[in-house]
Formats: sequence, C-alpha cells, structure tokens
Amino acid sequence: MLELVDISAGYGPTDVLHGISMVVPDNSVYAVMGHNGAGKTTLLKTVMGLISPRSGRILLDGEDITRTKPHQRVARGMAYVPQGQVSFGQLTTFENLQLVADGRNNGRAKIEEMFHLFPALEMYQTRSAGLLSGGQRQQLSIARALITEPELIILDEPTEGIQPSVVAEIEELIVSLSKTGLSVLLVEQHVGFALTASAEYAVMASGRVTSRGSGGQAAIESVVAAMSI
Amino acid sequence: GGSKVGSDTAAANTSSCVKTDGDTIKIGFLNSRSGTMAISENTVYAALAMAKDEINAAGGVNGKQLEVVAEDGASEPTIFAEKAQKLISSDCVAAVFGGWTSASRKAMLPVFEGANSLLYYPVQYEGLEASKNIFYTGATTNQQIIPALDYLKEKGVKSLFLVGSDYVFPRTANKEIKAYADANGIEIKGEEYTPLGSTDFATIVNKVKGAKADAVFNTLNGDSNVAFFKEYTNAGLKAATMPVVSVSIAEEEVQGIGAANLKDQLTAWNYYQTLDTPVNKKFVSDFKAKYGADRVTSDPMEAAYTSLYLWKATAEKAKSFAVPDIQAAAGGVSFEAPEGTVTINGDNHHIAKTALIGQIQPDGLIKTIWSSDQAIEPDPFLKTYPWAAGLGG
Amino acid sequence: MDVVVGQLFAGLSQGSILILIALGLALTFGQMGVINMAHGEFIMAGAYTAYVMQGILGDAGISLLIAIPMGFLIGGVMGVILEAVLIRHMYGRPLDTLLVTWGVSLILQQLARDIFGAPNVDVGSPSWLQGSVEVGGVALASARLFILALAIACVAALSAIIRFTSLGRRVRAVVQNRELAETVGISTRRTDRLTFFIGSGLAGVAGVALTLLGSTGPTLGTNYIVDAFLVVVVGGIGQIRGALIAAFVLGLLQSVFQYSTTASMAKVLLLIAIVIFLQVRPQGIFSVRTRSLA
Amino acid sequence: MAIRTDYLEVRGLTVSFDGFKAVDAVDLTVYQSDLRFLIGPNGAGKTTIIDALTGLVGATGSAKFGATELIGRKSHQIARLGVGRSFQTASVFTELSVLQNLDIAAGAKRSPLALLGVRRGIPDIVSKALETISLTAEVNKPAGVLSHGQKQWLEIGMLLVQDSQVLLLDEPVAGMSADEREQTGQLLKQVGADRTVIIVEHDMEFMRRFADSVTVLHGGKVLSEGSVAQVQADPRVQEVYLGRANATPDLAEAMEPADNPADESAPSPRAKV
Amino acid sequence: MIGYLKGPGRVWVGLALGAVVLFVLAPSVLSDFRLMLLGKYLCFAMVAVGIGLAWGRGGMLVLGQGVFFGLGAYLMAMHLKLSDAGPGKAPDFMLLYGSGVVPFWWEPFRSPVVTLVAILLLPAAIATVLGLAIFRRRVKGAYFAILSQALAAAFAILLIGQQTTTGGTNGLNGFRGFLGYNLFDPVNKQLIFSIAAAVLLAMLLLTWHLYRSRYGELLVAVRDQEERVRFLGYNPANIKLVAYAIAAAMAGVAGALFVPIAGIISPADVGVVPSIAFIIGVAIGGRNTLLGPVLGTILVAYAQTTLSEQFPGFWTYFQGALLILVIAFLPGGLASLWTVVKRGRRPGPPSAAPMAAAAADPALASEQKVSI
Ligand SMILES: Nc1ncnc2c1ncn2[C@@H]1O[C@H](COP(=O)(O)OP(=O)(O)OP(=O)(O)O)[C@@H](O)[C@H]1O
Ligand SMILES: Nc1ncnc2c1ncn2[C@@H]1O[C@H](COP(=O)(O)OP(=O)(O)OP(=O)(O)O)[C@@H](O)[C@H]1O
Ligand SMILES: [Mg+2]
Ligand SMILES: [Mg+2]
Repeated sequence: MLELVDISAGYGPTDVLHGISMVVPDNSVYAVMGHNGAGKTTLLKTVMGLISPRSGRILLDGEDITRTKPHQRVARGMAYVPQGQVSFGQLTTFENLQLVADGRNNGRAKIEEMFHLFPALEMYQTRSAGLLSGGQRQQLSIARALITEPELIILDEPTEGIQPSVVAEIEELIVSLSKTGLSVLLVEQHVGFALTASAEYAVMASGRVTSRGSGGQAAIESVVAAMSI
Repeated sequence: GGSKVGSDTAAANTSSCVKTDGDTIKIGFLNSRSGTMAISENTVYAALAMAKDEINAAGGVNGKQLEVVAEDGASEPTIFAEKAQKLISSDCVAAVFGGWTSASRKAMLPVFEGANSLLYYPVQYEGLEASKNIFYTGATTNQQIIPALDYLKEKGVKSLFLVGSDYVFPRTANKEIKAYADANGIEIKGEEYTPLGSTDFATIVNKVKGAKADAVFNTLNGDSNVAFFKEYTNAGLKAATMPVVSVSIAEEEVQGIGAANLKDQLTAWNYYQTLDTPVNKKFVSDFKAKYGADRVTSDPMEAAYTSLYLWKATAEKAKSFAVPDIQAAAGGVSFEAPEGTVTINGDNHHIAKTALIGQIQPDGLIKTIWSSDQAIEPDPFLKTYPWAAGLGG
Repeated sequence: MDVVVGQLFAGLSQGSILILIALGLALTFGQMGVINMAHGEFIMAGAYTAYVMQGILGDAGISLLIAIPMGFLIGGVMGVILEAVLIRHMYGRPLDTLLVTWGVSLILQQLARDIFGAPNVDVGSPSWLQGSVEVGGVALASARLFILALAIACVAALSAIIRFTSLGRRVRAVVQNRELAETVGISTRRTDRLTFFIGSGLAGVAGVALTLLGSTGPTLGTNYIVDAFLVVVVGGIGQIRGALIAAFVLGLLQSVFQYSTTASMAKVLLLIAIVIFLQVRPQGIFSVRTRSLA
Repeated sequence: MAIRTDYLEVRGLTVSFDGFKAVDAVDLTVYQSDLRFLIGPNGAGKTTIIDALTGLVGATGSAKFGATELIGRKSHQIARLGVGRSFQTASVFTELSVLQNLDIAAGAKRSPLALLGVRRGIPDIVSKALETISLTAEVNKPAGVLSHGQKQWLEIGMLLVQDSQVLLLDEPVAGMSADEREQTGQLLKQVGADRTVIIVEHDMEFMRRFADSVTVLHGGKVLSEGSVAQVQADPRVQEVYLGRANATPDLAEAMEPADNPADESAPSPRAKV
Repeated sequence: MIGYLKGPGRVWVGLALGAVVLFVLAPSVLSDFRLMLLGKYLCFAMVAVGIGLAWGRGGMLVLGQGVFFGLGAYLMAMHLKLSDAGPGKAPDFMLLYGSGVVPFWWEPFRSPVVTLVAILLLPAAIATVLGLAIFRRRVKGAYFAILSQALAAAFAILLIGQQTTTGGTNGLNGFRGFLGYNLFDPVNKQLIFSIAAAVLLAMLLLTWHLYRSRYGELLVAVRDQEERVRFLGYNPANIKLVAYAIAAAMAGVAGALFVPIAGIISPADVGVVPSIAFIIGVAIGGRNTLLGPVLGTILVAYAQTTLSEQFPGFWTYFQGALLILVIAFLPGGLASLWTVVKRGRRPGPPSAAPMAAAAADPALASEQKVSI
C-alpha cells in the first residue's frame, strides 16, 4: 500500500525525522508508537504531504507521491485524522461532513452512515463544530475521514480525549475497517490496543525507528522494553 | 498678515548664495509631480519648461542660460516648504516658480521671506495676501470672483448657493462672496463644503435643489466636480435654469469631468485656450507641437508661462538677479502674454489682468461670453471695495 | 417632505454603494482574513474598464452592460494575480497583508497614472440612466436606483454561493484551517484563488458602478477603502448579512449627519458612532462564537 | 504558606447556550487535598464547568471559593483570587523561554513598578517549580520547541507559580506516555496536598491510580459522585460512560477480542507505555 | 532573554556612538538645510520607536500614529503662533480667516509650561481613553488597525474643517521664535537639532529598558496569546494600554519637535498616508528590534527625499516595491537580513524568526540592538 523510503524531514532549521523507512501492507493496521516528541506526528504529516521531506521517497501503490499535494493524496485514497481534535469550527457539524461528501455520488448516504456510527454527531448536526466538546470533535474528525472511503487511513492518536465507551467502539471500528480492505497507519499511545489491532508495528525514538516487528499481543513485552530505554 | 509688501520678517540669514558669475543662472521649478495635485501641477510644469526652452533658445536672461532645478512638492505643504528651503539654500537658485494650492503657497511663504528669496506663484487664489517675496501671476479675487459676481448680478441673479471644497480658497472666497452679496442684495441660500476628494454629493445636491437659488457658485476642487456635476444633472438641474459658475475648472479639468456633464455651465478666468490673439495662437500651437495635439492650455499654465517671462523682463530691467534689485525694478514691468498685456503692480506684486466669463462648449473648450475688456488692477485686500471693509485685510 | 424622502434615498443609495464596495472585502477580509488595501485599486480598475469599454464600443448603454462582467473579470484576474504572487505567502499574517497590499495599491495607482494619465477621465452614463424617476413627487436619480439594484443582486448572489454551494463550504473551510482543508481533500490553492477572484471581481463591478456617479481617476479606490473596511468591521467579520445591514445603517446615518451638519463633520460623527457601537458589540453586528482562545 | 481551609463550593451552576443547557444546576463541593476527578461522556459539560468557573463563559448559580463568589467576575480577577486553570490543548507562550513563561505566571500580583523592573536571576518560586516539573535544563529554551508533554508540564508549572489555591486541569495527561503520566500524577498529588484540585480526564487508568474522589457528569448534570470504586460500580456510569468493558479494572481485559485472551502479565490495553 | 544580561554594556557603547554621530559629526559636516532635514527624520524616528513598541512587541498595528504626532505638533504650533502674535493678540491667520478672536481652548497654550505639559500628557491621555474603549472591549488585530486608521482620517478631516482655529488645510506655519529664540538663527537651529537628537536617544534608552523588563516579556505574551494571559490574572487591556500610551506620547513629543524644525504642520502630515508612512519605515527596518525602526525610518525618509528629487514618479513604485518585498519576504525587516543570510534559510514569520534567533543566540540578539 504505502512505502516510505529513507525519509528525513523537519521544521525550518530543526531536523526531526532521520531516515525513516517502513512499509504499510494492504488490508491491515500498521502501528507506530513512541514517546512524546519522538516524531510520530511529524511522520504522519510527511506522509500526508503537509511537510515535504528533505530526502527520501513516498510510494503509494508503487507510485511516487513524494511531491504531490495533500489534497491530491486524498484524491488517491488517503485520509487523515490529525491529532488534537481539529475541525472547521465555524462550519456546522453537518457542513463539516458535507464538505467531504460534496461531489461523491453516495455522499448523503455516507453521512447517514456516519450518523449511525456516531449518534452524537447527528444530534448536534446543526451546531458549529467549534462549539462541540473535544470528544465530539474527534468523532467528527474520524467521520470526516471515513466519508471519503479511503484505501489508506492515517490516524494520529484517534482515541485521545474520547470517553472510554466510545474509545472501545473506535477501536473496534479500526479493527473491522482493516478487515474490509482498508489499510490503517495508526499512531497510538495505547500499546496494548495498538499491538492487538496491528499486523506490524514500529517504535520510534528521536526521529528514528528503533524497533519493529509483527503485531499481536505477543509483541507487547518487546515493545515495552524498546520504549523504556 | 501684513497689509503691505514689506511687512517685517525676522530674516537672520539672508545672505544669498546665488552664483551669478558663470554663463548660466539657476532657477527652481517646484511643482507637485506626485500625489493628488500632480494632475494639475504637471501642466504648470510643462508650461514652465516650455518658457524656459524658449528663453534659452532666445539667448537666455541677461545673457545667461537658464539652468533649472526641478523639485517635487508631492502635493504636501510640508514638502513644499522643505523643497523651497532646499532650492534656496542648497541649490542657490535665483528664483522659484511653482506652487498651486493655497496651502502650498502659505507653507512656502515664510521660507521665502525668511531667506529673502523669490517665488513666482501662477494660480488664481483667494487674495488677502501680499508678500514682497512672492509674485502672484494668477488672478486675485477682484480679477476673477468679483467680476463673476458682477456678471451674475448683471444677469439678474438674486440668490446664490455656495458649494466648495473644505480648504482655504473656497472658504475665503465664500467669505468675500457673502460680503459682496450682502452689499448687493443677493441672497445666499446655502453654503456647503465637502472634504477634498469627496465624491458623495447626493445630500448637497438635494440641498441645492431644495434651496431653489438662481445660480450656484462653485469653488469645488478637482475630482469632486465630476461627482457634483453628475449628481447635478441626474437630479434634473440644468445650466439653463440654475447655472453653476466655477472658478477652478479650466480646460484641463473639463476633460476629466466630461464636457457633457458641464454643458453650458460658466467659468471665470483670465485666459482661455480659445482666445483669439496672435500671441495666444502661437502659444497654443507651440504647446501642442511640444507636448501633443490633444493637449489643452489653461489659465494656470498660461500664468506660469507668463511668470517666467515676467521674471526675465524684470531681471533684464534691473540688469541683476539679486532679489532686492528685482523687487525694486518689478513695478510696471509688462509682458505681451497669451492672455493679453499684463503688468506687474509694484506695490502688491500681483499683475493687472483682464477678467473673462466663459461658457463650456461641447468640445471641452471654453468660449468667452463676457470680458472686462481692460486689465483690472490687482487689489488683493479689496481696499477699493467698501463692502469688503471687515474682511481681515 | 421632499427633502426628507430625498435624504432617505440618498442614505439608501450611499448604503448600496458601501455594500457594493465592501462586499468583496467581506469575502477576502472576512472570509480569508486578508486585509487587502489594494481592493480600492481593483475598484479603480473596474472603473477604468468601463472607461476603456466606452472608448471601444462608443455607445454608453451597451458598454455599461458589457463593462459589468468585464469589470468583474478584470478585477478578478488582478485579484488572482495578487493572490498568486504575494498573498499566498502570507496567510495567517493579516496585519502584514495590510502593509503589503498597501504597497501594491501604491504601485497600481502610479501605474494607472502612467497608463491613463494623471487627470481623471469621464465615463458617460447611458441615456436610460440619465435623469431621474419620479416617485411620489420626488425625483430619484436613475443611476442611483440602478446601483441599488446591482448591489442587491450581488449580495444575494454572493450569500447564496457562500451559504449553500460546495464552493462556499470549501471557502469557509480553507479560511478556518488551511492545513486541515488540504488533508480533507480540498485544493487550498484553487479555493484561495477562486475566492480572491470573486472578491476582487466584485470590487471591479463596484468600480464600474461608481463611474455612474463620479469621475474615474487613479485615486478612486483610496477614497472608499477605509469606509469599506469600516462596513466590514461593523458588520462583523465574515458576515455578509452583517455587512449588508452595516452598509445601509452607515449610509443612512451618514446622510442624516450630512444633512444636519457638514460633510466633514458627518465623517467624524460617523466614526464616533462606530467606536461607540463597538463598545456595545465589539465583534460587530453579527459575530461568530468559538471556544478557542485565539 | 499558611494552610488554608477554604474549599470550592458550587451550587446550582448553570450554563446555557441559546437555550441549550450545557451545564444544568450542578452542585459540587471540593475540599483541599481531595484530588477530585471530573469525568463523563464527551460533551457532558466538564470543560464548560471549568470555563464557567474561570469566567470564560457566563453562568448562573453560585461558585464560591472560601467566601468569595467567582461567578460574575472577569477572568483575570478570578485568576488573581487564586483559581488557575489549564487548557485541553496546551497553551504556553511559544516565543518566550520557559523561564519567562513561569516568571510571567508568577507575576500577576506584582506592582506596576516591579513590572517595569528587569528580572535579576531566577525567582525562588520559579526555580522550585522548574525542579518540580523537571524543566530545569530547558529553562532558556523557547517554549515553542518543547515536546507536547513538556508543554503540559510547563502549564502545570505556571499554575504552581501562580500560587493558585484552586487548580482546574483539563485533561492534563492527554498524549503523555505512561511514565510521564506517573510523574504527572505524583506531581498533582504533591501539589494537591494543600490545594483544591479538579482534574478532567478520560484516562481511567490514571483516574484509578490518583483520584481521591470522582464526580461523573452526564448531559450537564451530576450523575454520580463518590470514590473511584463507588463510581465504577454505578451501572448508570457504566451505561453512559465507561461502557460495559471498562466498568471495573477486572473487566478491562474483557475488552480484548475473545480470540485473543489477555496475558496475565501484560499491561492492561488501556495502559500507555 | 539571557542576551540582555550581556546587553547593557553594548547598549551604552551604542548610545555613546549615536551621541557622537548626532551631536558632533552631523552638525559639523551637514549644511543647515541638511541638518534640519536630518532633524525631521529624527522626529519620524521617534514615532517609529513608539510603533516598534506597540506593534513589534505589542502586536498592535497602530495605523493612526499621525493623530498623536499631530496632537503634539499642533500643541507646539499653537504655542509658537501665540507667542509670535504677542500677549493678548491673535495669530495672523485668525485675523485673516476668522473673527480674530482667540478661541478659549487656545488660550492656555500661551504658556510654555502648559504647552510642554500638554505635549507630554495629552497624546498619552487620549490614547489611554481610546485604548480603554478599544482594548477593554477586546477589539484587536485587524479591527484595531482599521479603527486606528479611520481615526487618523477623521482627525485630519476635523483639522481641515476648522479653518479659523486650526488653519485648515494650510495648517500652522510661519513661526518666528521658539521659546524666545529666533528660529532663523543657525545657532538656534543646531540647538533644536541637538534637543531632538537627545530626545531620540532618551527614548531609545527607555524602550531598551522596557524591552528587557518584565513588562516587555509580558507584552510579548499578550501579543502572542492575549487570552491565555488573562487566565494568569493579568488584564491584557491594561498591558496593551501602557504600550499604546507610551507610543502615543513618543509620537506627540516627536510632533512637537517637528514643528520648530520643519516650520510647519498641516493636516497632510497627520492623516492616513503619513501614518502608514511611519509604519513603512518600521517594517522595513525591523519591527522587532530596538534600532530597526529608527534606522528604517531614517532610511526611508532619506530615500524619499533623494529619490523623489530625482525621479518623482518612480519613487512611488520604489516605495511600493520595497514595502512588498520586505514585508512579504523579509518580515523581520532589514535588521533580520544578515541573520537570514548567515543562517542560510528562509526567514520565518516576523515574530518567530527574529525572536527565536535572539533566544537561541544571545550574543546576536544584543548585537542587533547596538549596531547603530
Ligand atoms: N511546528 C514545529 N516547529 C518546530 N519543531 C516542531 C514543530 N512541531 C513539532 N516539533 C518538534 O518536533 C519533534 C517531534 O514532534 P512530533 O509532534 O512529531 O512528536 P510526536 O511523536 O507526535 O509526539 P506526541 O506524542 O507528543 O504527539 C518534537 O521535538 C517537537 O518539539
Ligand atoms: N459556546 C457554546 N455554544 C453552544 N454550545 C456549546 C458551547 N460550548 C459548549 N457547548 C456544548 O456544550 C456541551 C458540553 O461541552 P464541554 O466542552 O463542556 O464537554 P466536555 O464534557 O468537556 O467534553 P469532552 O470530554 O469531549 O471534552 C457540548 O455539547 C458542546 O457542544
Ligand atoms: Mg503527535
Ligand atoms: Mg472538554
């Protein structure tokens, strides 16, 4: 699905990522873990095209997309749920969804589907997204990504700030999505869940991949060990 | 406000640095080449430049070629003052030609008086001023506004509405007009000012219309005239029923306002391009030859052109470029100008001019419909008009 | 009575002019956060478009009707160029855009001087807009009625676009969060340009309309720009209906002030009224609530 | 500092937005040295309560700290009364150094004259806070270059130097790793000993570890209140918030898909490492 | 920032250097005319120092400093006019255009002491009242900028409308004496120049101190996150108010000194265009530094004088282009130029780059602040 080849990137004068390579396989979850400031978000931003890498290549289904714009990547089937519950605050909840449903022939149906998935969104569909609670905004963010029917969804700590019961649902959702032919690139602090859901994982520290392997409960111990250095 | 030329000035530093020993003599042109006034002042500059070329071609002044230092007043009084200072003390020019707005003149006045240097100012203005360091070659009020009022009175106008831009010329002119009206039984039905550059005339025209005056006396400046006249026509007001007499609209401005909007309206000046004299014919054709056939000539341009010749004539009469010599020799110096013969008044440094009322033609030119027939002696403080007694002279 | 109706009309008319010149700003400033001081010069460009069209076509009636879409196009294209060359480097720095576009405005003014000459030029009104329409014994200038209608049409069209179309949603989304907009699949570059095109195009239309009332010169826009911004500020940033109300209220107030005092005083009084109003409603007539701290 | 016995007493606090009651007649009493966790579903009104207590949104009802009424005052006055808050997303002054951030936070009560003076050295209270939040080494770095977690510590540090008696913390450990959470928790326990602290969190593991008492909010109303155990056992809380899976610590493992039974020694899935 | 700890020495050296240039070098090499020209630039630079404080540090884009400049200038001009007229008499223009009666609000300014106090206090007081109205209601950013600009426009219109009491478009000019000294005397001109130079240096010193004081840090905090500051127990309105009032006072003093130097003040010097011209100098020099605004303003004013002498139309293009290039592509102003070159990277946003650089490299930061 997605292949990163020796990516280095950063902000202005500071380098954050140093030669990251990874392959996100089709139809499965690839989990990225690491401490605060390890560069996880930076990595996802680079994958999305919000930061252009200083060197290295990004391939989507074998095609080089290193120099394409974020919206072009979305058109190629990528979707992104950023960290921090961001939404278009001055658009209503419904408009936030409509925005991405526009121009899709099953747009309206997709929105209904999301309402089914996240009832709170239906309830507050006419409210400005900026007035929603943090968790509601996060749900909106995920819904917005799913409407585009992506082939690869990129999630940056999707459960942060969400109530436990919904977290469970989201986690289930992610697992089930990956089973319906979707690839997931997941950044997650919840090691347990991340590994349970994922086929493969990578642990990052200081902008480098320090360990990697295949997911599953069995990997927990080695990941914990890798991270507590 | 001195009442006479020669009012006291604290001139501590009057030793001139003008160089008179070479074969050239420096003079300064000070016009707004940028900013809002550039529109008008560029035309004056062109006329000055033409006069300079002519004079140089004819052998210069006192045998010396003119060397011009041109400065930009940038449409700001403060810059005019600064540049005047520069021309006098850094460039050491023998005389400066230019200025347009009253504000620019007022700003330069203390500079010229302080340094005891000379300014030739080419635009009609509101009067009530006379400096021994300024030669005023445009009309003062008794050569333009008062004749216009006389004309209106003669035509049976019994009431007037005054419209002007909010600055010194319209306000002072209107003060004089009101005094005149008072003395002559003309009723002033209203007096309105708009900020310079204002283009919102709906209210004022509404007021004018409601006032039902016999005529409108217009001292608006520049762009405002267009909006005013368009509004005027749109409101159904016409020259035939309520004529507008303007004192700031010359040929150059008519082009911008659009002759159609000004159809048959009146103006008061001392010069029109259409004047049928050999001197003017030559002036117009020389000007067109130099700057293009579509260019027009106007009163301030003519006055500027004339001002350089008047200085030349004075310097030659005095056989000197020194300021005191020029001042002493100026009285009675005359010149065959495009507008007719003009003569410097030695007392107040204005010049005798013939007043003309013109009517704006569809081709944008102005046709003389009334003339004072002889040159009117300048009377900047309106001393000879009893009704003007309390006007601050 | 005539005078009262006349003043009322003058106020409405002034309001329609204000909304016409402020509408584009409500979009570029209100929606995109760009303080475009060159907006005034786009107005000027629209006016010169009318002038040029008249030169080419001769007939004032036809040329006006063609000048309106042409003015939109010319203003719009200028806006797009401005956006592409400068503004796009400056999103998120609204105060800086003010200064940069001030520079642009200086240059455009001088350019107009160099192209069309410093003196103002005149654009004739078509015969059907000369004179006035009698309504209840009061003469209402046809040109002003025309501008009123034009303004209302533009407001209606723009609000519909912003509120109900996908373009409108995209515009609003991009304004709020460029990065996020990109990542949900919106081409921010295209949206920005389109927004600027529409906003600046409206300035061009305003310019064409203004030729009916005044002269066309390099400083045409400068005379209006501050007023236009005040309309947007009073209306509430990003609020077209706010701008609409603000424009008409300010127009009427101005007409009242002008009638009862002088034109100069009216401007000062109007500003005082605005400052007092902002004491009551600092975010304008309509404001957008957010929970964020920014 | 003298031990204060003031406590926070909220009565009938109501916040409505265009008729929608985001907080509806909430009563809340929080004593010193009682780390109170405020939990509840997304949109329950937790952040809004903090907003109301700190003057960011208008509210009706009463909220007293000691004898002083907070409702109706301006934000900066409330802060001066000793009520400090943090934000759901860290907000520090990114262009100022860590030291400057803390110094400003410490200085609200300085006289104008003192403000016009130049800071000499590092004020005691600031250096103590720096140690507490482990940012001594970063003291001269602009806050903007700190990592996410460090920024949140800095915010807590700012509350400390502000000498707040009431700390209202909105998801202070969101996005932190396990050891950072542990440190933060210890820190909060320590500073909470003589202060009144309300913590909004969704991390149940963290809550279980550090909460003294818990208030559960739902639909703007208090749903349940009590010790961690009491609240977790409350079926209504399980229903609207925890989900069946999270009801009790022992049930946590049940969240694992059935085909993947939990390893005894493995940390709970909710644990962040 | 740590750099400041090393700063004081350098700043004193810088000030001494500035003093030598202004008190010794300039008067000896420049002609009277050029000296007075430089004097005017110094007055503009004083306004710029205030703008640097309010805008560079405080984030308030003050587009209407012409108002305060004008207030100071008109106060001084009124006094000069009255003292030229002599006790009990009316200034010439009032006789000419009005009734010749001195309005009551002119009378106090016959006294030099009242005038001086008014110059120091009135602009600041008006800024305070305005600031209270504006900042208390949290009007900020673009709103504030546009409002302050409209204010400048209204002020100029107001002045123009009062022909008989303010001189209208003409403004006030034709002053002969300054506190009893003949204004045409070259020795007195030099004296006035020296006063201007001393005042400017004093303002720089004051501003430098403010920048390194706690207040300076607080101001930056308010600029970047006004609402956050509120929750620390400060009222951001008051913090901004102080900077705004100081900037206004500086502009007022600048205006007052401008009058005897230029010999004229008119509405054209106080409206929208001159107000923006002040900003241009500050932006080009570097809004975030101490000396940037001063040097930028002097540079721009000098360029204007010389370039417009040679190419009047071209100046407009040049000014526009300079503004565009600097703000769009070098938001830190020329002061950040060599930092940028040295670091070989694109400048960040105005606030971020220079500040970050300053924080990261203290030596650099203080260097920037003393290089005259
Ligand atoms: N805009 C920025 N400018 C400069 N440095 C940045 C910027 N954003 C992040 N950084 C730095 O880049 C590094 C990596 O940050 P990143 O956000 O990628 O970490 P992360 O792994 O996502 O952490 P977290 O778990 O806290 O979200 C950190 O040191 C951070 O300080
Ligand atoms: N200014 C406002 N206008 C209208 N509704 C608002 C406003 N602020 C908050 N709300 C609504 O009030 C409810 C409570 O929001 P609040 O942010 O307090 O929830 P929360 O408990 O903090 O949730 P979370 O855990 O997701 O952060 C939400 O439904 C939200 O949409
Ligand atoms: Mg991250
Ligand atoms: Mg919340």
